[in-house]
Amino acid sequence: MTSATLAAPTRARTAAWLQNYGVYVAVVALVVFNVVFTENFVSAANFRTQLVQAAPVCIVALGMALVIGTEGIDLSVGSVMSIAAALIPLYLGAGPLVAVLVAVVAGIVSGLFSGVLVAYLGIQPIIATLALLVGGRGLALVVAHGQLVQLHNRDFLALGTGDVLGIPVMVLVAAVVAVLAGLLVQRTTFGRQLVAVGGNRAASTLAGLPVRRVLVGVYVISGALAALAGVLSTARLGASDPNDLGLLMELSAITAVVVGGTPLTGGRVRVLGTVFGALLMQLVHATLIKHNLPDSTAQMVQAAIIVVAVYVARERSSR
Amino acid sequence: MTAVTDPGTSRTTAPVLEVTGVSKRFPGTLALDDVSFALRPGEVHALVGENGAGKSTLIKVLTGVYQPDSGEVRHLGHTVAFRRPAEAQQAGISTIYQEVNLVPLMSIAGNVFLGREPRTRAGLVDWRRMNAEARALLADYGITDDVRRPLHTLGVGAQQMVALARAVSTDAKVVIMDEPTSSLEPREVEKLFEVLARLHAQGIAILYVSHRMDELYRVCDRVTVLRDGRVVHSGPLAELPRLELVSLMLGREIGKIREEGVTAFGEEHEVEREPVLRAEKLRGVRKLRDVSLTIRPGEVLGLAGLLGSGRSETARALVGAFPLDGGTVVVAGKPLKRGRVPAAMRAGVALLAEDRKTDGIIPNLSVRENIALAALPRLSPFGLVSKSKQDRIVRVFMERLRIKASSPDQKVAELSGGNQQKVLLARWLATGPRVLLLDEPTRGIDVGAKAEVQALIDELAREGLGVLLISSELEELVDGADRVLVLSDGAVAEELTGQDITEEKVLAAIARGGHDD
Amino acid sequence: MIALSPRNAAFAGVLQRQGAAVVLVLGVVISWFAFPRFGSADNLRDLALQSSFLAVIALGMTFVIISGGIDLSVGSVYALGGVLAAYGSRYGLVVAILLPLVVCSLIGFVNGVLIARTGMAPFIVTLASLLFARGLLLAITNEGATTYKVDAGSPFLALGQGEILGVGTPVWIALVLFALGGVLLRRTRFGQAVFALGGAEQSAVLMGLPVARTKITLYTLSGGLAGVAGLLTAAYLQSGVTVLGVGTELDAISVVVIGGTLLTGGAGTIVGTLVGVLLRTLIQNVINQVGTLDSNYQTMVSGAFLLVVVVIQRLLARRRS
Amino acid sequence: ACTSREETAAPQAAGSGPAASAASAAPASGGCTLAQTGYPKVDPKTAVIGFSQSEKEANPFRTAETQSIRDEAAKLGIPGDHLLTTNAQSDLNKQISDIKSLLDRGAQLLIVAPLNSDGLQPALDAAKAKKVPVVTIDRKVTSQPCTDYLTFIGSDFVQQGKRAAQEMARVTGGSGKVAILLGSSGNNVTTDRTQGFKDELAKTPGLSVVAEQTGDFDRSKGQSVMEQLIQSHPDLTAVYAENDEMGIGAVNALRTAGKNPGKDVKVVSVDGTRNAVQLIADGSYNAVIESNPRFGPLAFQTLQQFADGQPIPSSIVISDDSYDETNAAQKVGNSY
Ligand SMILES: Nc1ncnc2c1ncn2[C@@H]1O[C@H](COP(=O)(O)OP(=O)(O)OP(=O)(O)O)[C@@H](O)[C@H]1O
Ligand SMILES: Nc1ncnc2c1ncn2[C@@H]1O[C@H](COP(=O)(O)OP(=O)(O)OP(=O)(O)O)[C@@H](O)[C@H]1O
Ligand SMILES: [Mg+2]
Ligand SMILES: [Mg+2]
Repeated sequence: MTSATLAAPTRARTAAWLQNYGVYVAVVALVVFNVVFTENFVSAANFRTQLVQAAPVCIVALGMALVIGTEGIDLSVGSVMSIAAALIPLYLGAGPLVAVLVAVVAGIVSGLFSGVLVAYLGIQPIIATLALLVGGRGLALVVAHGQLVQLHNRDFLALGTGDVLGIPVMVLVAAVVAVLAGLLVQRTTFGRQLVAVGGNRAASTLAGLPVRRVLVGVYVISGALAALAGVLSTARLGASDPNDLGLLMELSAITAVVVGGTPLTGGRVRVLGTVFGALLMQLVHATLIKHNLPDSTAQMVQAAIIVVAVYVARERSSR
Repeated sequence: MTAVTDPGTSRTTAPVLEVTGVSKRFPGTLALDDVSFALRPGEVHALVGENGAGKSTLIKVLTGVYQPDSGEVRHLGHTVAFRRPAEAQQAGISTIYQEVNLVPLMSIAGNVFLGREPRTRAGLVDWRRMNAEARALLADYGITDDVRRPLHTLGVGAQQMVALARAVSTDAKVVIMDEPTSSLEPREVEKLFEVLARLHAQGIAILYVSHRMDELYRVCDRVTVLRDGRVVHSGPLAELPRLELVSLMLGREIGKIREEGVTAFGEEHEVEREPVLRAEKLRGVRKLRDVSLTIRPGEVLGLAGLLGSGRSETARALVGAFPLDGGTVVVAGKPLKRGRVPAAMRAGVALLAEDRKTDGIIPNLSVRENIALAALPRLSPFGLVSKSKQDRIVRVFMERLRIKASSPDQKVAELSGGNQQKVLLARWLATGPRVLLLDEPTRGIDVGAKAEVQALIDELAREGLGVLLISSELEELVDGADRVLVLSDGAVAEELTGQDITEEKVLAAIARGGHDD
Repeated sequence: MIALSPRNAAFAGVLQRQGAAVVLVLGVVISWFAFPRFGSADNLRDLALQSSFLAVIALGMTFVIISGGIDLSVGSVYALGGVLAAYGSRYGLVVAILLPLVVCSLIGFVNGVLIARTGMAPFIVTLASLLFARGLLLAITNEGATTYKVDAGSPFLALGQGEILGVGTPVWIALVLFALGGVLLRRTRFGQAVFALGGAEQSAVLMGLPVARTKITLYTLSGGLAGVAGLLTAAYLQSGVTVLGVGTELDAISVVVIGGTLLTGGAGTIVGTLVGVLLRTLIQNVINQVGTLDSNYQTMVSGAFLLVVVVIQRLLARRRS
Repeated sequence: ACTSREETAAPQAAGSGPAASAASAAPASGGCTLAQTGYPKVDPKTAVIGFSQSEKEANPFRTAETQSIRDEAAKLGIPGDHLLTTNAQSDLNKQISDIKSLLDRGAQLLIVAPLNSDGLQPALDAAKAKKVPVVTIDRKVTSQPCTDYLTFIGSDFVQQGKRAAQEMARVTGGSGKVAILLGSSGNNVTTDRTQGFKDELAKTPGLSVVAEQTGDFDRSKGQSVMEQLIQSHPDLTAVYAENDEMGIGAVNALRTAGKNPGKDVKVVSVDGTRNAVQLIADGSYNAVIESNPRFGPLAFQTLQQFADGQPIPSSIVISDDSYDETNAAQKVGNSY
């Protein structure tokens, strides 16, 4: 065999390795960079802050990853968060549990709505959820009379600020969601069917998979997780702020998913990659703030990082 | 057609297209291993080999779809490195790739002329001329549909003819055809051969891939045999006995290959009286007109007809994958809910679809997952996937069907066409069906695998499965089926049984159906 | 299901293909009678003018979406184009036009190269350039603190504020661009390649189409048109406003889709997009004419409207097939 | 319906505080008069009046602003169908068409809350062509007063920044490290409040700005940014937030980090919303510079004066109050 044929596989292997592990490498690299160049980076409190801030994006992104796995997209997540936020104060009087349940149910209903539009009416995911993105926030504001409401229920606020065994509740919730998502994708028929539907919908239909049910299920999960993220963010904020909560969340979540190596073309879901994608974007954000870069530079740097990360993680055609 | 190449002249004429020492590696496979091969002007050169031997890969290397890892490609004596198919086409190499590669939503005429649309003096696309030219061109290939209709409204076979028309209508010096007849039916195959003869007369070099032996001997001058990515033979075809060619392809001794006839089907089956599936007056939105049929356990029911006669539509309707205006399907006494594939599947009806690329494989899933897909709920207690149960079944079927993959974890997209087909067959067998609807099951499968699949169909019927076999290869129907329904224009035109099932009678029935109305 | 008579089927076909147009005509007729001021020449002229900027952006988006792609960067690029035009206007008309055109096309070009040559998803590439263009805009405006004004006497203003036959120049420019766009899409090989790309990219490659070149051209076109919209806006507003264009990409996408272009690519029309833009403007105008709607309800109504149009279109399409 | 709110969180009614009033007596001469403009005399009490709001009424400032216009119209006995309102939903192009459509629908007087200082020229031109006087409120436009628009009524944002810096110097005792939570990038309010603050702060050498990051006028973004800053600048002693929402976000962040807002780290912001003023009263916040949204009375009064032929100054800067530990408790009712 010639040296060319030997060299090619090595390069291919490096590329394939990067494609699989690039996002972890990037997170580690960024941590190392910060440890060296950022003052006061190495502290428990700081890591805690980063994890807490990444948690809502991470939760939403996990739902988004499932949707993207079916070759869909869910633009409505930010608005669902805002609907959840709007509902919380209305039901907090009946106790935090009721309020949280109501919010999550609202998320499920939103997901059901998008899911039915996509699965049964055959409307493009991007446009079905775009309608909810536009209308959903309006709905939330109508429900809340456009008002920000300060919350005082301690038990509820503890969701945002409390700890369990020294781990912030928000981080714990995100971790549980991640583990469940991982199991769902790898170990359940639903998960495998989801990936198959994303890989080839026509073939999945002919293979007798419950394609519509899978699609609706995926949007319901995404809606529920978005609502959950909305609840947690509201608790952390100490106020229900339907006007601003979750703005542009869809883009952050999609970025986390794609940077984490899940292709937008569906047929594949990388759960751990998504978690690290969210962490990576959080760290980038933190680094830019800590180095006090102006908004202009910050946005351009983020753009560059997204491009590089996705470039490395992209699916290569075998040429 | 006879071999016209004179050995004396062919030595002096430089090859139009030539590769030397080409290797191409994919993750897990060495698809081409030091391949050297030459295509001379004016010859029809057969490229044969088992599924996965590397034929399509070689074609893709020749035409710039893939870059070889080593070795070189020469065109008219000059070393070339086509970086994309466009460059090969500019150099006068026109290719019909294995899977139909056209644009479904675009008009038929648009597809024929895509990239080289006739233009007005102002440089704008001249639609009127384009449609007129396309109409004239396609009429030669027996396609008389409105050329302004989107391509996807044609059946697969007709699409293949469009692709052929497109490839041939460029003034190419070399035409490469990767299994052009696999979705054609006898009449269309004859059309194709007429075209081939014309090209041959014009001195155009043709590289021809097919798994159908008779075709090769009819049209080809020379043959190159690939096995496991290596060239094992290259030479004039007429001198090579058929048996020896097969043995070269399969890499087995001639003695071990029993020549049993063209197909591997056995004797008649023992058929039960009570049908397992009974369809009454199926009426489709598009085509079907009151199709009724029954399938009995242990029986192979053949379905014959012209392109677009409604065979595929019938099969899809039976599994509920096709909207129906009326009709009922009863399986084992229970009527199926219309339009629900899962219900049909639960009742034990499975369809191996015609187009494996769009309706069959899930490309980015592994061989294992593709096989287990339909049986997944059964293999997964409480909706939790059990890998061991999966593996057991996957192993059984990979062995039984001799699926060639580097491992069950290989992506199914990386398999050769024939092996993909076997994976799909395995998918259905894994569900343990009562009725198997096979729409062109041996399309694009090599001789070895084809015999295996045919023997398998036989065996399945013997085990008591009801089988519906759709095939455009008459001998397959004649040898394999216990009963043949001839469809014409969406309706059952004739039913042939027992001794009546001969090629002549089936052809005659098809012809009658086609001309009656 | 009721079988459609051929005549009904043909009608449903028209509805499906021209669903948005039918809604538009109905909307206009109803508004004409319901709101006395709606049909005034001033109002109509203003509707046209107001539609023209988004129309130009949506034109580029139509090409991109037909090719099976998407361009999220247009909103930021639009704003950037406006700022660059206003900045350039102090160096004369030529600079005012060329500067935004070149820079915005360049951003589109880079999008195209990244998409065509690396196989990255258009969604994510253009999402990155959405951020990039906004960042660049902030960088050249001193974090948004500086707003470049166009001098009152500048000939550049005529592009935005001038009128020809009583109709604003931007409207004419948009119409001309749409006409050119229609020819480009329907009557050139490039246009055919765009359709082919959206319908079946792999086939397009194997059929020997210049796929990469087509994609690069597409995104360059989209960026350039967003730049044109930006410069027209700058001429109209007399300044390079920094707060423009947030969410404009979503507006553009929705009008293209309302206009009947398939988001999966491979099918679509330029006229449909024009109808989509007009429909959007009409809805805004109607909401204003009603006048009593709480602003939060307005958002809800826009979302619901988008949904209704898309669902109707989809149902009609299904009936037809 | 069947909801159950938290008892403590009763939504407050907006618009209970004092209306904006002009800071300085209008100069008698040099103002803009009806005669000068050649506009027809239109009595606001009987005219059709158009109001163009810039953003959704989903934050206290906008809610109070719109409410104040409506209340004043009602008070003057203007019939409901004579007050036309539109909302630009933060889209500048939409605001222009909104204003034009108001004119089309017969508005004879216009009150505009501009989305941006620049870019409304076409709308103003349309009003000028129809001889309709325009009063801009809360944000000044960079066009010609008296010719392009009648006058501007509102706060001086630069001044607000300066006053915030003065408060900052006072509450910190003149030394410390300050972080700035900026408003949205590209917004004139952000620019002005930053410039005023920094210019004034430079006069206190003991105070230095260690970080300035955008919080987009949004509470949760303010909170996240502040959380980051607390980690990277543990020695931070003060925060200037360019609106109350971000200030409250900062307070949240400080609390979760175990710090004592208002004491360990001083917090100063601009706006005067109920929540922020209440925090001052509770001792967790240090000062708020008011930005009064209640323009209704002053706007109508100005239009009346113009109709009466009185000269109108080119800009009417209102007097903004300020809240600090000494007055927050009494004045909390004035906040919005
Ligand atoms: N894109 C790819 N990635 C990885 N492996 C591939 C790819 N394409 C082909 N292969 C592998 O290369 C080998 C040769 O495949 P090829 O498609 O050339 O076979 P073929 O001779 O055309 O077979 P068939 O008769 O079934 O069409 C096979 O083992 C196949 O699995
Ligand atoms: N007029 C049409 N419009 C859209 N799709 C069509 C039309 N006619 C046929 N098809 C599709 O083409 C495929 C093949 O059609 P059909 O079942 O009629 O052919 P067939 O007899 O199986 O012939 P073959 O499969 O050999 O082409 C089917 O999937 C059918 O849905
Ligand atoms: Mg092949
Ligand atoms: Mg068929």
